[in-house]
Amino acid sequence: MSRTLDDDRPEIEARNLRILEALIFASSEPVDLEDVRPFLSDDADPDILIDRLQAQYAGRGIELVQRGRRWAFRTAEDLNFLLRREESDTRPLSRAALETLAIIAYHQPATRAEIEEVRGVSISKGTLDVLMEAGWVRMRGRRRTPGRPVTYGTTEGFLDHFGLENLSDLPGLEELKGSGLLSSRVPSGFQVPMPFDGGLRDDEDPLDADDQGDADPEGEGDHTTHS
Amino acid sequence: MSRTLDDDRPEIEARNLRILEALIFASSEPVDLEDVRPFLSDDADPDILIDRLQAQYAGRGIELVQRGRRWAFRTAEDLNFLLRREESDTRPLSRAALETLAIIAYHQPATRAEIEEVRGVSISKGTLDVLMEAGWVRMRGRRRTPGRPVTYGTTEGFLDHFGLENLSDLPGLEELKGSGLLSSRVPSGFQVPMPFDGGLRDDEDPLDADDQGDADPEGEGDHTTHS
Amino acid sequence: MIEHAEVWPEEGAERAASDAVLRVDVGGYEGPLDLLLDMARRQKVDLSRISVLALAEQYLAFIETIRKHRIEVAADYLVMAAWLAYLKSRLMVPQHDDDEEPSGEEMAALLQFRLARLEAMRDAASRLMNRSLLGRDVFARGMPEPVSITRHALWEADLYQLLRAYAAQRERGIPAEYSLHQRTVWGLQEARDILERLIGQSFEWVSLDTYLAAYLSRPEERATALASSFSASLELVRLGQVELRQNTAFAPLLMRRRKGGNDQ
Repeated sequence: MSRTLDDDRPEIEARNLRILEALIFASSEPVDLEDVRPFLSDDADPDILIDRLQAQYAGRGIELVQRGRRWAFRTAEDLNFLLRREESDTRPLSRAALETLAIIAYHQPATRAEIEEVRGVSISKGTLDVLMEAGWVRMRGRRRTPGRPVTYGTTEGFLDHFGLENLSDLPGLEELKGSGLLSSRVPSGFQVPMPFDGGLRDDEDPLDADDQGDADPEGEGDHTTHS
Repeated sequence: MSRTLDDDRPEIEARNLRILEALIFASSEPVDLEDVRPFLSDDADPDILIDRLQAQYAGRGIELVQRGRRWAFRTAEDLNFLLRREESDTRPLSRAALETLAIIAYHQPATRAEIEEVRGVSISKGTLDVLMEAGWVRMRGRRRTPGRPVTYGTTEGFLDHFGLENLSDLPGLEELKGSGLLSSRVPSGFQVPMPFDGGLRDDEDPLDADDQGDADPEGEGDHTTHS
Repeated sequence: MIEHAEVWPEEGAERAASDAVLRVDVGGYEGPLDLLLDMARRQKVDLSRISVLALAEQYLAFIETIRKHRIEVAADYLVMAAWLAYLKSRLMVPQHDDDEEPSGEEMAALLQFRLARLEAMRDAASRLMNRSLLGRDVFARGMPEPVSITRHALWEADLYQLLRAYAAQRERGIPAEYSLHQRTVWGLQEARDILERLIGQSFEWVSLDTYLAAYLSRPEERATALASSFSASLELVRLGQVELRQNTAFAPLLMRRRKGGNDQ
């Protein structure tokens, strides 16, 4: 009995690999291995399979890449000079949006006030809306401080767009941590927070199901952040 | 000089293959090899390359397939089931279907004309289809009368769904009156039939193996059940 | 860490003034921190080694120039100017150990930190944009194969609904038997005929109830008989054929034929 099982093993694994490959290949979005598991044989280990599949594609024109907890096929980075399309259908981001995105990425979870503190100017709700609409930024929760401000973080779509396996791949993250520039306020003798995209932190509350985010100060009559 | 060229050859071919692979992968429609040529090395033969690429993908979860003179990646045919998901949602049965089912349950074996006589209105083929699809109604046979209409009856699935051990559990006239479902003032001749769930009756012929059921009157020009 | 006495205070102020002539307002900057960062970069040294005092003086001079040109400056630029003026004074006045306020050096370090952090985030943003971006440098599958979802309906119905549907249909099929239920209504004409017949030629006062006794005993006729014959009696009074009399309220209504009134 166990003999037959052993004999079948390579065949079963080959089939699992084909299924994994087909499911990830069929989708243009990164695929969660949890969604693949029901299609694999019961004893299959998706993590081992994905490693094997990634090795099979190493060096090819398309590669299997990790994006957060998901996996996707993407054209190889070194072929970008061939494929590069300048007429991208997305409008270029404004400087304000780009900086806001960077601050959220490196400082997350970050409230609007914290973003404004780094930039030294107030940000309009529209800037955050652009980033959320692009699918790169999400509301994570609410900080457990007076006013319960919304905390922002990045999404898996952000990782996908910028070709990052996870947040620790953010360019220059190590140096920034070393220089203390990711700490929120205090210039010296501080702890260095890591960008954090896990579950809610101790000082974050979950959002309500119908949470509309921070009230837009521009929408409110007499409460303006700058003149 | 020519030596160096030969040495480079496998490398150049590998590169051409990577480019071809990436271009076909990223394209939003099947790729014409003529359009690929400018991206390949000058001496490359796209036909040879595409053969080689196809061979590399043979037996994988995705395959390189030809569509006319163009090429595309597709999920391997035997894995197409991965791309089909079945989802079910519960819906209440329409009144027409419920009434038709009730008549079939009590009056089986019943032809469509008999059902319509009780209902007082014609029933659409769709209603019977829904009941058959739900697994509650089946075609039993054909009545040995002119036109040889199909006779309908209920299934085991019907008993199962409605919590009946057998058809004789359906309440009779007195029970219907007793539960207030029938008014007590029904005329004396009023009968509730005893449902029949045995094999074929004397006046029923078996169905042919490929019996398609009654012709749909709506599909036929001048044959309508009511004016 | 901060060299107050360092080089180019005057030179910096001069340069800021000339810049102001060129670009007379702050419109190109995203706030005072952005302006300060731009000025700091012109010192062409590492941000951690810039002269904060020089920077403060440069900023103050710049804002002053702008205001001389009577150009509106947003409030936050002025807030920054006030803070920098305070910083400048703290940097130039020797510190007492017992001073509760933050020292000039601490304030300068804070400003340096904020400038360095803003620059770091700008740098991070451009490094992000220089990565191989999806849809620009790196591509997803161009022809994704969608998952087709087949939906089945799971029909819901219970036995009670089934039986109710059956009973309702069967009842609908029962031929209805109609028996016409006749309502008794006295028409006014009818009441008048009856009344005239009952009164006849009697000149005695007789109550209406007495005349109608035979009819009033039948409950289904009582109301209509009373109402119609009363109305009819009024009509007869109007025609001068009958006289009506009631002694007190709710007393029996008496009537008799009017003498000489019958012109028939």
